[in-house]
Order: sequence, then structure tokens, then C-alpha cells
Amino acid sequence: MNTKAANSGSGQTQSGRPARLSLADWMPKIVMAPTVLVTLVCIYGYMIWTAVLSFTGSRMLPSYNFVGFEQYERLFNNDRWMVALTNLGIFGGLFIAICLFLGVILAIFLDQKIRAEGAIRTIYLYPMAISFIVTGTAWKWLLNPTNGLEKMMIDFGFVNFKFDWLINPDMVVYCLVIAAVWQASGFVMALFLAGLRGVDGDLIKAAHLDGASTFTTYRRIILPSLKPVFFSALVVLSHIAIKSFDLVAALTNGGPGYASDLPANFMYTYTFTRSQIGLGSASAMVMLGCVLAILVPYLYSELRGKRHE
Amino acid sequence: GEVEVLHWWTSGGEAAAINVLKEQMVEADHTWKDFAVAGGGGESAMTVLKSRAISGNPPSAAQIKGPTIQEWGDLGFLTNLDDVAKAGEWDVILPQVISDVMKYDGHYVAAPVNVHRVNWMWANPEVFRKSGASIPTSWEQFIVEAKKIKAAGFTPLAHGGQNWQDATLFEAIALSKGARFYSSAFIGLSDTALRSQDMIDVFDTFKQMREFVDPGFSGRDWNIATSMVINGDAAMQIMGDWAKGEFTAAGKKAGVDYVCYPAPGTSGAFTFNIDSLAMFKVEGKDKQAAQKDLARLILEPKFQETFNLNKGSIPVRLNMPRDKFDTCAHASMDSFLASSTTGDLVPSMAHGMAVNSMVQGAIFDVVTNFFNDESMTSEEAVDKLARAVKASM
Amino acid sequence: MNKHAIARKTSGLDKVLRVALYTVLIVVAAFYLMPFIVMLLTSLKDVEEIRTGTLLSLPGALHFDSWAKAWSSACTGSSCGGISPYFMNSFQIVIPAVIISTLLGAINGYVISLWKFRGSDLFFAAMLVGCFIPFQVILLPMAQTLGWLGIANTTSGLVFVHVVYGVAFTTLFFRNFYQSIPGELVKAARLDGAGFFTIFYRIILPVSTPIIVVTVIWQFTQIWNDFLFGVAFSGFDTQPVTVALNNLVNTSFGGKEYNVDMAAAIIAALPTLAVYVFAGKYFVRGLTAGAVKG
Amino acid sequence: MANLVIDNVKKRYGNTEVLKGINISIKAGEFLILVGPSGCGKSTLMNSIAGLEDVTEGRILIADNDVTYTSPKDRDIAMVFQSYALYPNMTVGQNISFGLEMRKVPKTEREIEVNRVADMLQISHLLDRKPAQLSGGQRQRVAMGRALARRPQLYLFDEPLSNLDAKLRVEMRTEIKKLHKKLGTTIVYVTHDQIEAMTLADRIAVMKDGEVQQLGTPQEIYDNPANLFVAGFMGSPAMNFIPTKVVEQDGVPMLELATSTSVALPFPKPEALKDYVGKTVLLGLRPEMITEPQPHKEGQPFVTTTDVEVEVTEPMGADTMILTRVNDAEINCRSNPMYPADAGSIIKMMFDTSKAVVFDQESGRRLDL
Amino acid sequence: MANLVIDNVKKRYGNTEVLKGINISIKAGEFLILVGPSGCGKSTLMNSIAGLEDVTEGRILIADNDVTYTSPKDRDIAMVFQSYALYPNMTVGQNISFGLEMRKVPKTEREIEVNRVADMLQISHLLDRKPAQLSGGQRQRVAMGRALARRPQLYLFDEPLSNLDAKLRVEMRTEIKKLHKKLGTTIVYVTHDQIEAMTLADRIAVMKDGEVQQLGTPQEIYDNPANLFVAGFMGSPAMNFIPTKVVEQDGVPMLELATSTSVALPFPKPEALKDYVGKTVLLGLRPEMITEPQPHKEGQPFVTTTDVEVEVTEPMGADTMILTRVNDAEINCRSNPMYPADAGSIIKMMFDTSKAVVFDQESGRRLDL
Ligand SMILES: Nc1ncnc2c1ncn2[C@@H]1O[C@H](COP(=O)(O)OP(=O)(O)OP(=O)(O)O)[C@@H](O)[C@H]1O
Ligand SMILES: Nc1ncnc2c1ncn2[C@@H]1O[C@H](COP(=O)(O)OP(=O)(O)OP(=O)(O)O)[C@@H](O)[C@H]1O
Ligand SMILES: [Mg+2]
Ligand SMILES: [Mg+2]
Repeated sequence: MNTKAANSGSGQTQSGRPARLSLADWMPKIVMAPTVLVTLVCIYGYMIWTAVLSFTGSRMLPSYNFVGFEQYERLFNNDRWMVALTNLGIFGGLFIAICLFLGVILAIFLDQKIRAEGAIRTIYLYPMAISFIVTGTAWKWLLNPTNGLEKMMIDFGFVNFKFDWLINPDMVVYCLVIAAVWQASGFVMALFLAGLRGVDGDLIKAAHLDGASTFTTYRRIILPSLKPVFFSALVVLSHIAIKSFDLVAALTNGGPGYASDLPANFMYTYTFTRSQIGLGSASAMVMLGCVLAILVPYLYSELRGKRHE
Repeated sequence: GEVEVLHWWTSGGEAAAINVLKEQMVEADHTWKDFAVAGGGGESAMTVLKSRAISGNPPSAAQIKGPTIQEWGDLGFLTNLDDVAKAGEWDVILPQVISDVMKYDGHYVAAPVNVHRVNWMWANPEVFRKSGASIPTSWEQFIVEAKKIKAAGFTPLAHGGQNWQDATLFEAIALSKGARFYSSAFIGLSDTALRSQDMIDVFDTFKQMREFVDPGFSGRDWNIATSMVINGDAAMQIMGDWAKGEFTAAGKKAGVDYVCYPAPGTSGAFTFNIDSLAMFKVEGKDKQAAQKDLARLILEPKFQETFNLNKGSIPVRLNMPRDKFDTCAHASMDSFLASSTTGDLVPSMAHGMAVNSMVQGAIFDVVTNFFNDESMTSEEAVDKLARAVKASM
Repeated sequence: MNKHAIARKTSGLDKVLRVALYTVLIVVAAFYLMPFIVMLLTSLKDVEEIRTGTLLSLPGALHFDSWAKAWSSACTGSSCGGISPYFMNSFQIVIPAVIISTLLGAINGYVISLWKFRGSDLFFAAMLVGCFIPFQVILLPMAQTLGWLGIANTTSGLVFVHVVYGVAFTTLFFRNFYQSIPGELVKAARLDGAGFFTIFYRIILPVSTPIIVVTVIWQFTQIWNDFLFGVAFSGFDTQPVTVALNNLVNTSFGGKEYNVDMAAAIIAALPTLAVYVFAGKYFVRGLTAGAVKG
Repeated sequence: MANLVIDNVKKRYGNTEVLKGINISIKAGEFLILVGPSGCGKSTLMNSIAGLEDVTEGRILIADNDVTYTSPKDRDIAMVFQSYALYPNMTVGQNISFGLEMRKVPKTEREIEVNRVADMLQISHLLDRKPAQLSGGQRQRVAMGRALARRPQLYLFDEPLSNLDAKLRVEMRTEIKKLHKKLGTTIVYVTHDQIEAMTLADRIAVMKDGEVQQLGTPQEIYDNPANLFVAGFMGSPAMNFIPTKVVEQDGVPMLELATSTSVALPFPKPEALKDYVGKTVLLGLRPEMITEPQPHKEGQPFVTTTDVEVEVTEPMGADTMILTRVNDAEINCRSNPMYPADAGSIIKMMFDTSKAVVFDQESGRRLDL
Repeated sequence: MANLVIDNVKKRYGNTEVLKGINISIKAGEFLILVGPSGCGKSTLMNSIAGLEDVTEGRILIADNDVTYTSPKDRDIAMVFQSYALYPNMTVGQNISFGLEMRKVPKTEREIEVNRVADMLQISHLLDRKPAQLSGGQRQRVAMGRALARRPQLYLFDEPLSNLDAKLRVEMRTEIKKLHKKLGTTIVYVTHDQIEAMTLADRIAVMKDGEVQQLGTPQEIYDNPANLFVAGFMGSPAMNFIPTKVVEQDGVPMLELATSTSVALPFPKPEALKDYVGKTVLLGLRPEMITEPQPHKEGQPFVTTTDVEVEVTEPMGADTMILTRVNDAEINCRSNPMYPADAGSIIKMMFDTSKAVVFDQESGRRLDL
């Protein structure tokens, strides 16, 4: 007897079984097939292709003159790249943390039988609706020290109010955080709200009887059962974080100097504007590598833990 | 046949100008497919172009300029326009600096649309009057006058903190060291020029400009900066002649409400920026015919006039009637002719006419970072510049 | 059905908390609204007011002409039809792409959480990793692929691209939602003689409303607002509205008409907003509550 | 330990009135068992006591405090839910200790307590599992453990043993009884198991359609059902109801029984039948009161032996049920498995009416109270 | 109607072996009841039969076809889940008719069927409700209805009546029995209710820790338990186990009982005790075999009357349990409620050893088989 199959847990199909499988048994695999195919080609295929390019001297269009690790060397000798990587760390960390926090809090607040829930929910969510191509302009105005918030507050009489992050190379990355949080936290809220709406009411009753306050009930009972939602939110947020291209382009265009550059912008600029596809590919690979280094362990633990539940 | 034209002339005036071309094409029984992609000085359009080219479906014509034309030529995507050029006597009507850029391997592959002068300074005389300053003609004087203006409560220099604007300012300062220096540094990319004392001086002056811009300059679009001059908030702006469109749109009159001067210390020189449409190899006789017609029409005086009137630039053709153009344009035309003989006609580094995009990007990075980093010294900057340029060659 | 601790006769403390809660919600709402208000105010001013006024100053008179212009007469390139013609393009891309990717995601999620087969979890992980590939790097190979498939620069091509790069997310959402559905439900249905699709359609989909809402919101927004793919893979006559909007906003010269820009932005966002408002209603409470022991 | 007063509690879901004015009051330390047919409102009442459902009308007092609008967590109640409601993300151990943690019991004490409870419920080996990895009965025991780990004022148990095997159930029952003896906590307990009800309860409340039919000690309920419903509901197999004509013999009303022969049964409270002479009443007689002739009972006052025809026999282990027909009603009799009773044969059975009850045929009203 | 063969079925979850080689074969139309302590693997076995869990090893045959790898829906089985597994989004009516719909039964027929089942289960008034709006017992009946609406080859019922009140349970039991008689469908049924087991089953399989301990008719299991576990498991209250020394009287091995006096009990199969003379064995005696002295039994061969001291009495309605102590073991006796037995008093009790069984004290092996 096949002991592997024996240990494979509570799978409900008879994978790896002797014949006599009907079409129905193949159904799950059949319906997954298109996704598998495009994933293999359009994600992994291209990823490999990019990896290959990162070892070439490709400039404007892909070419296959291999140059070894030269592009990587250039990359790590590039000040701008290091700035971009550091920014990604700061920006990504803050952005994800704040969005998760705000998203959870707002979802919980909205779950308290709020009057006008629909209206408030829409207000929190709408930033997702508007493309950053334009809201970037609005934010640029708002954060601009000469005619934005700072001016408004000064007009209101707070003469010493100072808010010049947008032009301060050390602080500009936080402007990105503000705008990105503004845009994405509503969606996180929606994710959590959907999760909250699926929790079994009896559980909450049980927790109340156990003496848990509403706060504790959320913290210990409801939110832990929303672990998969956290997971979704995290993936979505990291995705947004490492791809915050529009945001940077619209809000700071990398400036002042290149103080607010992020790897996505770096990559785009080098690949397309500066015709250095080789270097751009190398930066993409490094970006991917960083993300995977953080993500894969988490993914692993997350997906493993689910086995027998 | 049909022509598909990829370009980033999307604003009202440009669109009107492009429409002229479109109408002429339609009259010649062609179909005009307008593929406009604005943004980032054509960055997006370049991306699109690459994607189209790689998918085997390039447009008939695309707005490409300067050395990039050569790169596309290298890749073998461009078509030969020699017959059109011959018929239209392009070699005759075009100054050689321009026709050189339009050729790949000795053959015409692109049609030029206009010539911009980049080293302009736009000033609001009202502000100068109020602050008791006079228009500077050298950077030393600029600093003196700017201090007066600042003391009077105005912003001396309207500027937008985007890398190409920084570079525009920077190249104007560099040009004041002479066209030769400029050429060896930004065209020849000579290490000695890049590391020279002159370059250090240029950086010094450049850094001083930081004092004369207002705190909100970061990331500002150039036309907002222009409107600061228009509104009388700021005294001057160093910007190409496209800025004129802003003044015109605001109903201001050249010589009255605003004045145009060459950037300090560069009066004899001319940094040019030429827009052009490169023609791609396409399948089908019809399409090819239409493409040729398009090339021909671009050089026709009618289009040249309309387009350049709208854009603030000057026609690429020599000997065009100039009566419809304003004083600044006249000055530009004169300077263009004069400088082309003295060797003071140089391509703009900031606008991608001098070097390929890799080197340009490397220079941008150093320049813009220097301008925004208070702690970096000019010596460091020069060193960085030289190294960055070398690394990207 | 009420799930939470019951509307009690409010005590003093409860009232205070309630007031605090609403205060927080409203303050936060204000933060979210601010950029929009700026945009809205700007869109209603005329160019002169924008030049001279401050951000939050009210327009002297309401100018709706910028809206009209943005909609039907603003020029992008040589066509001066505003952004309205591009709306159709966007819809033609978004609707099929959202439907297909949501459906695929739902089915994939269903398989991965309720019909596990060997390797399905691994594949899911692989797919997630795929989410993190920067989209910029796939532009060129994808362009080539689309060329081969013969759908370069067509609406179908764009739909294809959006589905390919959206399905990882939709799968993620559904899979994680379905994790909490008791396996017994599927077992019961299988015994009842329902097949793979019937179970999906009759048992699973009806309880998926909240996650469908979330997924549709996500996909609709992502695709509607997408610029990169839209610009890179569209033809001149299939450009989505974001490209038009971008063209409108990023004028390289000539007076910037912020009022028109802002109006156009708001108009371009209207379909997405409509989806939010409409779909939001379906965040229903506790659908699975009480059905299963344990 | 606290008393509990349920004062005219009503509960409506939309248009359905699920509780129609419940009045029950329990002394501190009392063990009340709720019984009643499925859907009669037992769980709803439990939920209302716990504060998990709003009551539509009425008041609930615990330890003399009106808690009608108090939040559940301030009522100091522990409950076992019929649907278990285990926290799916926590292990068994965490599920059990959660309530203690909420009451700020220190960790070491919690652990001791969890182990104690787990031992008692025989789930010690499962402490690290998640609920999804348990069998039905194991889940139910965890649910039980969650309540038992705490020392509340009031325990609410909603069918806490229904998924356990008989043996375990007896053990658990004993544990609960011990616990109750030891702690004296007031308990409200829903069960369908009659033995549970009879052995555990201080008092039993029989509910039907959202109303309390009778509230009394187990023996009262069993021997003295207030009405036909209670009589029929309690006891398994159920009480036999035999329509009998009241006949007068020597001036004493008797109950006429027609099997193969006709016989008149005496009744302990003949005066209750006075008004019914000549009419038909329902005679209620529990199966154990109709047995094979038992020599030691012979000659006792209310014992009558007569012939019946066996329709079916059902061996049940300790006893055999004999189905027969009397006055055209099917009745169950309980006999020794050894007593020969083949289907179709005519056998002698002994009717003991000393504990018989009679009801009005129409209203179901008990006549002999 | 189909036979069912379970051939050496094993099931592991990770490292825990939940089924350790189950062998059961059932004839077509047979009614098998599975009993066993909580967590012994009953539900897992049911799931395996239905094909809802992969078996790790072994084969399952339905109607002589190997279905081990057949998909559940092709096995033609209807099942009631212990956890109900109602479709939350469907009304009760839709829940019941879903299976029929899947089998392409036309709408009108479905409706008739749903109504029939609902009537039988007394849930007709609930047909339009969603599961969340039902009481526990109502949900269970819907789960039942879902299975009963179909006419499969094989029914699997996992504790289908556990949440119903005694009265309803009796009714449902009868319905199931009728159904079984009428349709003759093979049924596998899990229950903890001994009466259910005894009255419904053709055969009973007693499981423990993933193994079948005994498979036999109810009477066999009750009277002739294969080992100590089965003996102790079946019957409520459980069989009494009394450690007794085997003594020889007149060459016949007898069992020595020490209460207030000492007495030797005769044993029907004395030869089984031969090897144990002088040693101690476990005597198994069901409570109903230890009763108040019953005159009609007096003098029968294996009846012995002796004095015992009453420790506790437990009235249970029809009978009273008397707790006493014999050979230092606590034992339950079943007596007539009328028999005077006050705690602490010494009373006479009659021990009937005609059905007694004996076990090896260590191994639990039955000695007299
Ligand atoms: N997913 C799982 N992982 C590990 N162990 C499991 C899992 N599911 C069930 N078990 C264990 O398998 C054993 C058998 O479970 P099963 O549900 O078959 O018991 P059961 O006989 O039906 O008990 P009950 O009468 O309590 O319902 C139990 O001890 C249980 O803890
Ligand atoms: N949300 C609801 N909406 C409408 N009716 C409901 C709702 N919840 C319960 N009911 C009804 O209220 C009645 C009482 O339900 P309850 O759960 O109290 O019954 P119960 O006595 O506990 O029954 P069981 O013994 O079956 O658990 C039932 O008839 C049920 O159908
Ligand atoms: Mg209930
Ligand atoms: Mg079970």
C-alpha cells in the first residue's frame, strides 16, 4: 500500500489511486488546468525569461549577449537602487502595518450596527476607485507646503504649523505612506468586513458567556478565525507595496532627487526609459528575491498548518 | 492606406496642430489612426512602442527623437525615407544639424517636426521693477539680482523639482561655460571635461540656485512654475520655449507682460530640442504609401507653421515666412541660424538630444540628487557624475 | 438575524462609547474624503479661481462646464471627444475580465479548499508567489505572446492579460473564504448526488456573496484603473479610459486645466464608485451561522 | 450560587411567539431540568437566561438582581450550547481555559483546572487537538469542559450529553451530580433523556409550545402529571392511554376494560369519576403497571388480572415490551423476558391501577387531582 | 437494497490509526447498528462507507461491487450526518428535495415526497425556514428528512435521533422500522441509545478504539457478550462486575459472594470455572438479575437470596436502582419502587445467576464461551 497517499491527509478525492476514476473525479483538475497553464507560462515562464535577461547586456530590446553577474554588480553599485530598496523597506513595512491596523479597526467599528453603514463604508472604500493618476495631483496639492495643508492650518491661525514632508528627502517616503494608506486601507477594511460577516454567531455568544468583552471577543475569537483573511490582506498589501508605481509617479516622481524612489519605479525607469533592460531585469529579480525571502516562510507555515483542519 | 501615429502631443494646442496633419492625410485619402499616449515626457509612449514593436505590430510612425532614432535604427525597425526626402529636397531645406539626427546610416528614417530652444529665461518685468532688480545676463549677476528679488519678498527663480527641470537649469549653467565645454562634457562625455574645475563651478552655481527657489518646488510641474512667473509670484524661469504657450494661454503679451532672454551667459548659444516622427517598417503597399505621404506632409510649410505657432517652437525648414511668429520666436530663429555657423548650436542634454537615454538618466540622477541633498559638495558631485557617466556608457 | 451582543437599553457608558465610535468614524471619513473634496471643488471652479484661490476655498459660482468638457470635448491627441468614447472600451475590457477572473478564482478557490488533490496546495503557493512578479517585467514577453496568439492590441488581448494576472488574487480571496466552510456541506451534497459543478453552484456560491463582493470590487478597480497594461497592450481604438485620462492630465504643454482634469478623474471613477455603492449592499451578516455543529 | 427568577418572559421571532410568558423561579442551588418536545423553546429560554437573546417581554432575575438588560458576560453564567460553539481556532485546551483566562485566573491555576476537567471528561489526550479533529462526542465533551472549568453563579446545560454513549453518559451524569452536590451551583439543564431528568433534577419543568405545563419534582411529574400532555410526554415507553367507560359497581365508579373478557378496574379516587359515570374517560396507566402476573402482588387492592392477546413483543434487554390491544387502544406492557408471550397467543396480564390517573377525553384535563 | 462488505478497512489521520482493520459484512436488507464509545471511529467508518473519506487500506463492497474508489455520488447512499450538515442557504424544503433534484426527479414528485417526509418527521410547518431558524431537534429532523426523501441502496444514519425528545424518538424509531420493513433497504445506524439499538437492529457491531469487538444479534450481544468490554458497554445501567473467588462445593465450582453473610452462587457452566478454582474471576451480573425477592422465581435452579446493605437508592420511574456493595464492589440492583429499601438498611435481594457470565480478571476474556 502506498504510504504516501496514506499520509496525505484528509483530501477528499482519490488522487494517485488505481484507475476507474470517472470524469467527475478529474473535474477539479480539469477546471484548474487553464489557471495552471497560464500561471506556468505567463508567470513562471516570464520570470525565467527575466532571470535570463538579467544575465545579458540587453539594452533597448532583449538581446542574448551574456555578461554574467555584471548587471547585478552594477545594480548594487547604484546609489539610486540602494535608496529604492531602503525606501521599499520603510514604505512597505509602514504601509502594510498601518493598513492592516486601520482595516481591522474600521471593519470592527463598522460591524457595530452603525447607522449609515453603507455610506461610511463607501467613503472608506472610494479611494480605491479613483486612479492615482489624478488623486496623485490632489495629494500633491494637499501635501505641498506652500498651498496645501500647511497653508490651510496657517490660515486657520496655527502659525507655527509645519508640514513639509513632501520636499524633505528624509520624510518624503512617509508622504507615500500616507497616500498609499489612504488608498488601500478601505479595501482591507472591506476584506475584513466580509470575513466578520461570515463568523458563526454562536461563537460570539459563547465568548460573551465566557466573560470576554467585546474587545477580547474580537481579539481572541473572531480575528483568529479570520486568519485566512489576514493572509489575503497581507498578500494584497505586499503586492500593492512592491508595485506602488503609479503612486510614486504621480505624487513625487521619485523626488526630491530620487529620495522617494521605489524599486518598481527604478525598474521601470531603467527598463523602459533608460533602455537598460538587463539592469532592469536584474533589479526585478532582486525585488522578487527580497519578497520571496520574506513571504515564502510565511506562505509555507500558513499553507502547511491547514492540513488536517 | 492608413497610418497609425504614436505620439504624446495630447494637450489642446498640440492636438489642434496634429489635426492639421490629420486633415491633410484624410484629404490625401488616408486613414489616420491616432495613438496618443501622454505622460512623463514620452516615457509611457516609449513603453508602448516597445511593446508594439515586440508583438510584431509597430505603428507607422512614432514620436522619437535624438539618439533614440539611432537605437531603433540599430534594431532594424525603421524604414527608408530617402525617396520622399529627395522629392522634398530635405537636404536643402533642413539645416544639417537637424538632418543628421533624422538619418540612420546615411538614410532618412524620420521626419522632423519642430525645433525648440531650451536655453531660455522667462521673466516678469513687473517683479523686477518692484524689487529694483535688473535682468541678469550672467550667472554671477543672476545671484546678485536674485538676492534683491528675494529680499523684496518674491521668489527669484520659478522652478519645478523634477529631474529634467533640474537638468534644464543645470545644462543652462553649463552652457554658460561655453559651447565647447558643453559639447565635450555632454556630447563627448570626456572624463576630463566632466571632472574639470569648470564643472565644479557649474555645480557650485547650480547649488546656489537652491536658495532662490521656493519651498514648494519639489515635484512641481514646469507649467505651474511658469504660472508663478505669470502671476508675479516669481521673477524668472529657465525653461524651453514651450513655456511661451503658458503665457499665451494666460493672455500675456511678449515684451509687455513677460520678456524672454537667453539664459544668463548663453546669449549666443542655442540648445536645441527637435521633435520628430520616425517611420517604422510596415506591411502593405497602402500603408507604406500613406507613411510616405505623412513624411512629406510633415515638412510642408503649412503644417510646420501651424504646429510651431501652437507649440512655441520654430519650424525646422529654413526660409519660412516668419510674420505670424512673435518676437521670442524671431529671436529664436535668428539665434538658430547664427549659432549654427559658430558652433554654438548644441543639442540639449536634458531633452535627450545629446546622449542616449542611459547616459542621460545617469546624469539626471547625479544632478537632481545634488540639488536636493544639502550635504553633497560639488567635488563629490563631479566625481559621481564622471563615474556614473562612465558606468552607463 | 442578530449576531452580536444584542441591542441593550443603553447605559450611560454605552452612550459615551457610541458617541466616541461615531466620532472616530466621522473623523476618519473626513480624512478619506479630503482629497475627493479638493478634487470636487477644483472641478467646479474655473481656471482663474484655481490659479488664485486656495485648495478648499469654495468656488464663487459652480462651473459645470469643466465636467461637460471632460466628458465630451476635451482633446487628447487629435480626437476631441473628451473621455466618453473611451468609456465603452473600458467596459468592454472590464466586464468580461472581471467576470472571467472572478469565476475562475471562485472555482479555483473551491477546488483548493474543498477538493484538495495532491499538489493543489503547492500550486496555490506557486500562484501566490506569482502575484509578486513586478508587472513591468512581463510587458515585453506578454507583448510577444499576445502577438503570437494574434490578439495583440485588441480588447480580447487586454481581457486575457487582466484575467491572467488577476486570477491569483481572486483565487486567494475565494480560497481563504472557503476555508471556513465546513467540509461536511460538500460531503452531504456529494451523497445527495450533486456533482462538482452542482455543489459549487447550488451550495457554495450562494454563501459566497460577501467574498464575491470583495473580489468584484478588487478586480473591477484593478482593471478599470489599470494604466500599464491598458497603455501597453491596447490599440489606438481600444484604449481604456485611464489612458485617455492620463493623456488629459499629462499635457506636456499649454495651460493646465485642473478643473477639467479633476472632473475627468471623477467621471472616470464613477463606474467604480457605482460598483462599490451597489455591491456594498450585499455584505450580508452571518450567512453560515448556526448550520453546523462544532 | 444564586436563585433565578424568570418572570413572564416572552420571546418573538418576527410573528412566531416562541416563548409565551414563562414563569419559573428556582431557589439558589437548585437543579432544574427543562424538558419538552423538540422546538418548544428550551434553547431559546436558555439563551434568554444567558442574555444571548433579547427577551421581548418580561424580566429575568439572578440572585435577586434584575439582569434583563445586563450584558451576558456580567451575568456570571456558564453554558453548554446545543450546537457546541467551540472556538475553531483554539485547541481543546485553549477552548477550556479561555473562560478562566477571561476571569483573570493565573496561568498555573488554569492549567490545573483544565487538566482536572479534561480528566473528568476523559479528553486529556485530546487537549492539543483542534475541534475539527474531534468526533461528535468528543466535541460535546469539550463544550461541557468549557463550562465546567468555571465556577459561575449559574450553569446552563443544553443537552450536554446527547452525543455520548450510555456508559459515558452515566459517568458524566454522576460527575455532574457530584459537582452539583459539591458546589451547590444553581443549574438549568435541558435533556431528552428521561433517566437523566429523573435522576438529576430537583425539579423538572415540562414545556410545550413555549409554555410551562408543569413544574415539580421528578416523582410528582411522573406520578402526578398535571395533564394529558405531561403524562404522555414523561416516561418511556410512554404511559398507556385507554379510553374506558366509567361504570358503577356497588355505587363505586369503576373503569371498564374489554379485552377478551370484560372486567372492571377499581380506581383509587373513585369520587373523581362520579360525574363521569356512563361516559368515557382516558385511563392513564404506565407500562410497568401492566405486567405478567406477579405472585407477590396478588390480592393487593388495585390489582386486577385478565387475559389479553399479544400482538407484538419487543425484547429490550432487561424487560420485554408486550404490545396488546385493550378497549381498542394499543397498549404497551412490560414483562419479564422469561414470561412466555408469543405473538397471537392469549396470556394473562396483571393491571395495577394503584397509580392510575384519568383524564377528560376532550380537554386532556386531569380528573383526579 | 444491497449487501455491504467492509473488508479489513483501515484509516489513519497522520499518525493516529482511527480504524484498525474493520471487517463487517451485511446481507442485503439487513439493519446494522454500530455502537461504541465516543471517539471509537463510528463516524469515520460511516464516512468511509460513503466514500467521503479515503480509506488508508482495505476494500468496501456494495452490492458485490468494489466501490473503494468510486465517487460518493455513484455509490447511491443516503446519509444523516452527526453534525447535520444542512445547506445553510436553502430552506428546509429545498434541503430535503435537493437530493431528489440531483437524481432528476420531476418537480411534482419531489414536492409530494418532501411533503410526505416532512409529515412523517413533523416538520411540515418549517418547510420555508432556513436552518439557522430551527431548534436543534428540528435541524436533526431536517437532516433525517434529507436522507429519507431518497430511495438509495444503503442508508447511513449517524446518531440521527440524539437531539429528539423521548416521545418523538419513539415515534421516529417506529417510522424507521416501518420504513425498513417496507423498503427493505440496507441500513447502517449509529446510536448511543440502547433501546434503539436493541429494538431496531438485526445485528449490532460493538466497536472500541477502531476495532470491532463483537458482531451479533442484539440478544446475543446482550446475553452473550464476547468480552468484558462488550458486557460492560451494552446495557444501562451497566452490568455489575463482581470479583468473586471460585470455590469448590461438592466438586462443583461455585462463586463465593460476601455481603453481610457469605454465600456461594451456582453457575450454569461450572466446567468453565474448573481451572480457576481458588482464584478470583469477574462475575458479570446485570442489575435486573439482582432484584427484590420474587416469589415466582423462588426455588429456580440458579436463584440465590441473600442479605445486602443498601447504600443509595435511585428512583427511576418504573424501577428503583438500589446501590449496594458485594465483595467490595459497588453494584446496582433493580427493584420494584414499592420494595422498601432505605439507605443503610439491610434488605434481602435475589441473585439470579442463570444468565451470569464470567471473565478473566486480567485479560477481560470471557471464560464461559
Ligand atoms: N481530522 C482528524 N484528525 C485527527 N484525528 C481525528 C480527525 N477526525 C477524527 N479524529 C479522531 O478519530 C477518532 C474517531 O472519530 P469518529 O468521529 O469516527 O468517532 P465516533 O465513533 O463517531 O465518536 P462519537 O460517538 O463521539 O461521534 C476520534 O478519536 C477522533 O478524535
Ligand atoms: N431565528 C429564528 N427565527 C424564527 N424561528 C426561530 C428562530 N430560532 C428558533 N426558532 C423557532 O423557535 C422555536 C424554539 O426553538 P428552540 O431552539 O428554543 O427549541 P428547543 O426547545 O431548544 O428545541 P430542541 O429540543 O429541538 O433543541 C422552534 O420552533 C424554532 O423553529
Ligand atoms: Mg434546543
Ligand atoms: Mg461520531
